[in-house]
Amino acid sequence: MNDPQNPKAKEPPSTDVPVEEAVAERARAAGVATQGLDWRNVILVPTLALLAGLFVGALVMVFSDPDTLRSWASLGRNPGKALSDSWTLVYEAYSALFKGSLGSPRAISETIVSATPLIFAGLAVALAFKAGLFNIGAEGQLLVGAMTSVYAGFTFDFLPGPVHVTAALIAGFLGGALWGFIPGFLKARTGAHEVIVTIMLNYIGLLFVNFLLKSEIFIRSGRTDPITKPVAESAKLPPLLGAEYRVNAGFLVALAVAGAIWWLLFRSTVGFRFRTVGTNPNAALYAGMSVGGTYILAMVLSGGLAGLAGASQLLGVQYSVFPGFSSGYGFDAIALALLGRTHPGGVVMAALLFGVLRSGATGMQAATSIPVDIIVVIQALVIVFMAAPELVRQIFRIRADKQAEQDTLSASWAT
Amino acid sequence: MRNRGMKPWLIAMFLVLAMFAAACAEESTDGEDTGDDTGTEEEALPGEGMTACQVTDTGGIDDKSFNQTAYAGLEQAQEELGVEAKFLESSTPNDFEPNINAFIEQGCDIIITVGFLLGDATAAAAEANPDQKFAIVDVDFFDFEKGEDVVYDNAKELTFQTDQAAFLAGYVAAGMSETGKIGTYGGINIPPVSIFMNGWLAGANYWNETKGAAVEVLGWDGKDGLFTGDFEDQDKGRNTTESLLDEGADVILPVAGPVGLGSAAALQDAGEGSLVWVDTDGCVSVEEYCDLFLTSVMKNMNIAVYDAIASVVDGSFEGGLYSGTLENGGVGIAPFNEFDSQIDDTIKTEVEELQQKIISGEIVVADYL
Amino acid sequence: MKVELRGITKRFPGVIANRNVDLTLIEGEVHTLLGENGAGKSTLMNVLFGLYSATEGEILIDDSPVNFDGPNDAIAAGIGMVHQHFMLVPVFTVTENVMLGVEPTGPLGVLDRDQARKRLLDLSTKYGLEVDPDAYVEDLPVGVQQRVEILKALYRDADLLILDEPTAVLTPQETRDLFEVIKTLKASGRAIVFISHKLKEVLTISDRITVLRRGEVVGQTTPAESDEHALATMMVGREVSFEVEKTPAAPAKAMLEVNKLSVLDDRGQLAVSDVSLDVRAGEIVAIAGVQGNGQTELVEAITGMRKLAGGTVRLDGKDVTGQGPADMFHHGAAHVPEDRQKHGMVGAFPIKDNLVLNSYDEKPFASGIKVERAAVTENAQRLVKDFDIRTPSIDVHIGNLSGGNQQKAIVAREFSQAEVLLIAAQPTRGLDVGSIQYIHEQIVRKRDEGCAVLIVSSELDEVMSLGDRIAVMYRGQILDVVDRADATRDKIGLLMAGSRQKDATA
Amino acid sequence: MSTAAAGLPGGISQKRARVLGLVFIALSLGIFWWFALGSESGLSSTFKLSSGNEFVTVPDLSLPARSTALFLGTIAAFLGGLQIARGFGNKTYLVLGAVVLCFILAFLVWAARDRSLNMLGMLSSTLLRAVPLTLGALSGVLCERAGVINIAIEGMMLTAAFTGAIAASAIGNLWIGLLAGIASGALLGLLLAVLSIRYRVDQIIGGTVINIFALGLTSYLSARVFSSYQNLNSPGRFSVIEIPLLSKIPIIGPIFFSNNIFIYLMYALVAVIAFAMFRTRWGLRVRAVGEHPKAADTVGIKVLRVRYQNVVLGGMVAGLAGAYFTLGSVGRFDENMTAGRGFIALAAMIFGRWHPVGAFGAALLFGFADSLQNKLAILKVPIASEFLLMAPYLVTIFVVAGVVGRARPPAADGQPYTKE
Repeated sequence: MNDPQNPKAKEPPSTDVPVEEAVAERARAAGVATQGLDWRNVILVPTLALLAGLFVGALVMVFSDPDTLRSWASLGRNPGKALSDSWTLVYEAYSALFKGSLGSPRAISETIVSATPLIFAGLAVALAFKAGLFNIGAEGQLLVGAMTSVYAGFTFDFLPGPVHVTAALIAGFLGGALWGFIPGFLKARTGAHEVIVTIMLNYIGLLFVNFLLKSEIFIRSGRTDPITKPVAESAKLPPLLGAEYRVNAGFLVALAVAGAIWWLLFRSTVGFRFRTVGTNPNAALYAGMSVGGTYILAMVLSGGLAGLAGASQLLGVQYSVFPGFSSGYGFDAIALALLGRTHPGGVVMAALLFGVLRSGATGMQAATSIPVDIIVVIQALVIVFMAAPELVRQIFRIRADKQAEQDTLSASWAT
Repeated sequence: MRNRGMKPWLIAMFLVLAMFAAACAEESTDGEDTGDDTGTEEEALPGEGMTACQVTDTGGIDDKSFNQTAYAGLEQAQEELGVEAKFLESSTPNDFEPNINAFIEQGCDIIITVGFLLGDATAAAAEANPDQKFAIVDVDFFDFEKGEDVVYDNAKELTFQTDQAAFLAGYVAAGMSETGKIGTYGGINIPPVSIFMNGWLAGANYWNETKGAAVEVLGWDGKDGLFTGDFEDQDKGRNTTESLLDEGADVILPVAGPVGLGSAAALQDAGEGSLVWVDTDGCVSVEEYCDLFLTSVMKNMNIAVYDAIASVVDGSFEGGLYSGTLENGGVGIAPFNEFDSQIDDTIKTEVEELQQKIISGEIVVADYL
Repeated sequence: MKVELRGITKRFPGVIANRNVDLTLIEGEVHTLLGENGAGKSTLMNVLFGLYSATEGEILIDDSPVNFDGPNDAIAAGIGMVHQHFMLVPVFTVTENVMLGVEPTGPLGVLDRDQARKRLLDLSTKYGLEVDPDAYVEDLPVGVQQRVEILKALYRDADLLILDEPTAVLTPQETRDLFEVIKTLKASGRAIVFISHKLKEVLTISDRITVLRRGEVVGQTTPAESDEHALATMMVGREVSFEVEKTPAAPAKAMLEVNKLSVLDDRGQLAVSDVSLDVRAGEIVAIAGVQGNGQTELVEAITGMRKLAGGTVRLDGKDVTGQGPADMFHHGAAHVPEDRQKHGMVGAFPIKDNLVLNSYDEKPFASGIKVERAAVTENAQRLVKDFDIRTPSIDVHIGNLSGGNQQKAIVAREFSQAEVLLIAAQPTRGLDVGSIQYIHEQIVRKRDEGCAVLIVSSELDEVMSLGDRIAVMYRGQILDVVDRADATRDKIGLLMAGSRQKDATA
Repeated sequence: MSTAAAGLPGGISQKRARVLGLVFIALSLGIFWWFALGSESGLSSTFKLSSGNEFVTVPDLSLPARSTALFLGTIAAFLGGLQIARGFGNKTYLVLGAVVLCFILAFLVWAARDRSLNMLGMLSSTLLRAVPLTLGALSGVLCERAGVINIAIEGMMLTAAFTGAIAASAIGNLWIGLLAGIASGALLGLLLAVLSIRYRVDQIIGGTVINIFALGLTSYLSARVFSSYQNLNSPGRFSVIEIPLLSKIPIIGPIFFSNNIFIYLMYALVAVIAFAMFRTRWGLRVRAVGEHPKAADTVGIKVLRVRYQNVVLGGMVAGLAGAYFTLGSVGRFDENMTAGRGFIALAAMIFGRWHPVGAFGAALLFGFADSLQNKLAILKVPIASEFLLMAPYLVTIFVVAGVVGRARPPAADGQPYTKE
């Protein structure tokens, strides 16, 4: 990063003053712009991004449905039919989606169940983002966390209920934290880019867990396929609405953790340090903050949160680990962090939204036979629009907000 | 500037859409005559108004093998009994439970869960919903902690003694091998997979014992062996098969659903060796590779699934174990198809005899492991 | 060749960088653009070089209008530019850098390196610009890199050569060499544009001088018709006094004692070797020197931002060797960093947070790990008032302020915290005269309060007007420390070029 | 590092050289301990080196297991000793390669003791495994040399695999499928370029988005389309092309010259890209853009155009890599069939130091690890295959962490360029 030729290094540009004056001009125009929550930034753009995502998703549905395509093919003969067929298809799909996620108590319960691990995982990525780190490794951290958690879950069964659950959650946190520590440490000590390291650790974690699943310690007795022993009853997160519904105390833990992370980020000195390191590591160095230490701490916390995602899924829903335990939560988490604007409150909202999509998609497929994968498409589109707010502004023709701060994470791999 | 910037993106998007649209539209004309003929007969069928629903494991409904065979049972029921067939694909194990629940909400008359890995989820659902009928393929509920068998009144367990049929296939393969090595690999080391491999190994061993030969089985030793790790990565199946070929195996049994298609590709490129397909007759499900299939170890899930649905329709459904065997036709080996002429009549007769001996209990597969 | 700029206006969103500028450049003439930082010199030349397109106005070459769509067109028209920050690819060889963009090629676009190398060597001999064509640029000293830049322009047959602040990185000796080259080029019939704000150089080399202020031409003159004072007045727009009003220093005990300090730079080379220096309470020690002679590393080492390779640092009698910035801060040392945007502030944070950037975890701004927001706000309100930071609110992101106000904010934070030692590196770089004066006053005030003050500046004027003692750095060493009373511009200038005291007096 | 001497440039590399020497010694000890002592004496390992199709049939190579391992261990120990004593200067990496090779050979000898191993088959499978990795890595080289990080290789490959399959099936021509795959890769390349250049979306985020999008879209469409139209998923495969004469050369022939079109395209692309990148005007300009875009701009190179062009080209190469899966390997598309190989390709690119040939070498190494794990299961070697599969990922971490010497990416890699 100290390369003098590095164009990103913020040396005073050669055309110093025009730019500076332009900036000053903008500040004047902005008037009393505050650091507080600009509604346009926080609500409008994500909402529009979601709408745009749903719209393009609808296009994909229409153009991949054979029947609707046929009516489009005969557009000349019967133009109304093509449109009404398309509308019916999309309407049915989306209404099945929302009915499947919000239409009944069970549906709502399932939505919350889907959202719970997403909250943790989204917070994990968002927290790292704030410290200037792109944690693509939530997937691996989640798995390792689930492993340590399940171990605590079936081993410490002598503990009384509440203590056991807590211990298993903490074990999950520690497992994920360990997996997060590695990229943090390597970044701090050698400058290894965390994106590469976390991608690699995802695979290493997955393979390692696959290995452990077959080991004597973990494998369920009487089974030859890789599946762990189930956690003890005392380690299960208690259901919130009775045994009939899967929604469990994990959701409350997630909300509490989100609150704690918010406080940590915006009201504590630790958060101040994270944000300083995240936006300007050079200034952090100058101000006497330990940049490396902050990277390590941020990755440990981030990994821990991802580990909690695994633990909450394990202790609240699945009760044992098996291949495919984490089905892409780590990647969803990136989407969530972006959609939630790396703000814990935003992440919770985004996770609930994704929960709606995820749990509703099953109902949608059952009712309309539109494959569930459409929601992945929608999610990806939403992130595109979130990551390129300018695109959304162009489409919807809204003014840029004055004090947007763009996180830039891509630096060279090996710096 | 503002609008010009939009263009490449939009164009990209629409090109993608247009491409798929073109591909689909073109095919839809071909598909029209086959796809649209439901509801032409107005005669009321016994299952009219009922629904049969299948939850797949992670391999997908069109896997040419496992899920597809089971679904064939549903389609047969749709055609002959008039029930409505539905399916939900599970892309990850986390989908099992929501998928089952979605069908419960939909009011399916019977939910067929396909695959060993759905065992826990199905057991839980069957216990929680005593009025909902289930059929599960490949699982015999068993409580390992208490060491006792479990039976639910509302869940039919459809299991298959595929080792019996695989035994026959292994015997033929051993007889046909020129290199003295035959191979096998699986998707995941779970009982419904390893049972094939056991039968295969036992069949070869039986050949060695009766003929005084020394045919070696690569990839399975009765406990552990060669596994690709999932039922999806066909390229890995190809890789694995190439390794088996390299080490001299010339008849290979892939027990990994669609991953086996990678084996077919490998064999075709290598121009040597033959395959034994599983679950269904390969010459029917993957016609294009028919010249590679020595035979197939058939696991007639479609029949069992159809029977289960039929029993719901006629009200005779009851929970418990169904075990497909050579005797009841639940398992079997497929015709030798294109290899028919190459196989000695003696071997063919011996296979017939072996089949009878297994049915009669004279030969027990497990004895030859 | 004659190049005319007529009525050039360049607008950036919200700001006008050039307004209605006319300029005529003719062959065989060195035409200087003089102006303060931000007067619009570079912008104007970037317009001429095709990097920016003018909002209004036209460019004429030999009386016919031209339209430059990019540097390509400008290059084709015979215009070459040596940028202030060199535009060289560090991992390429000299030859590769010189031929980039106009590569001689064989069939299939295969590079003909030999041809390029030969032409380069020819040019290098012709104009006395000695370089090794196969050396990698990153291994070359700045002076040589500048030669490569000039060769790059000559390689493209530039008839008009724009040199943007070429002397900023050169020692007086290297500057003299450069001037020789400029004279050769002039003699070969080229037109030269020389951009600078250093009045003495301008008077030495120019044939004609155009002064820009706030984007507009405010006057044109020749060295014969003008002098330093007149140029300065024109440049700033009012009478300026470069003298800082201050009383003689009253130094007390040594607050900062640096002993035999050695420091490595980012590439692992020795940037500072065996430097010893002390700064006493109540005096200003100014470190002079051409930039890149180890001043940056020295300051970073003293303030704990950079590891030491050897030596000791004592602060107020305590050994603080190897301690980090936070420790130095606790011992009462404050530091205005050289690069304010890179180190001094977090642009995306509000002013109030920037004002506690290095004390955020101290009482009263924090208790435990909780940030005391009321205290942070109170501190900001006080400093904004005391240091006259012009901002609509303390919640505005500091990145949105003007450079002068950003620097004031940093000065406010540091000066309010300095108890024992104040280090300020290039404290007025890039600022307008008003801000410069204000900051100079504050520095002197701090000295008078009894703080030990260490200033680093590559502006000789600043060093001369602020320093009570002047230390000159050259190639990582302090050649001499001179009392202000004994210092003359010549003496310091010679030291900056590396001549030892005894040679200088001889 | 408190003294100036230890910090001098020579000092650092000397220290690293020592460490490396110790690593060599450790590897040689490993060879002695595991492979020499682990092989019961008197056993020999047989390596098959012929497919029977060559001019001359190479006889099987039979080696005494223990003494071969001892021999290899001694070489490694010797090299380690030399490394500590005097170092190898700029040949260090060759020596490192040699020691690793000794270790691998010793391992194979041990694994194949009292058995036979088809060396030829393993090498040719290594090459085949390396195809998508090499092509993916070349895609990365093209993008990153121009300063755009491409972590969307995975998504591009997956999409191309899908489009290749569907187009070849629908039209019934493999070449059309290949072109469609390349075109879809180019399209995603364009998308990445537009996002990262036009909209200045963080390149890693942009790439991640494309990966998610590609996975979602291909899964959705394959579920939607292939379940009802199975004939759209039977594109067929390119058949093996035996290069006349060359394919008959013992050992080399069957490995290198008896393969399908993708392998030959891979050779060609590695050579062409390596040549073009370092010997032509185009390459010089691309590298200038990736190292110092502003400098390139001031000499009249259209920085953004070069970036667009290269990212699209990179997309096309990734598209070729993707088409390999459906049209070269298995002849059928399945959800997520690239299974993370795009990320390994990325690792190969870094391991290969952003150089086409280096990337090819790295891909071969990774391909070797991949093909080895099957062999071990067949040979019943008691090592969990998971650990073998981990090897490429671990190696990559070591590389980015600078354990084996720091890789130096293009200086402007990942940074958006704006002209103000």
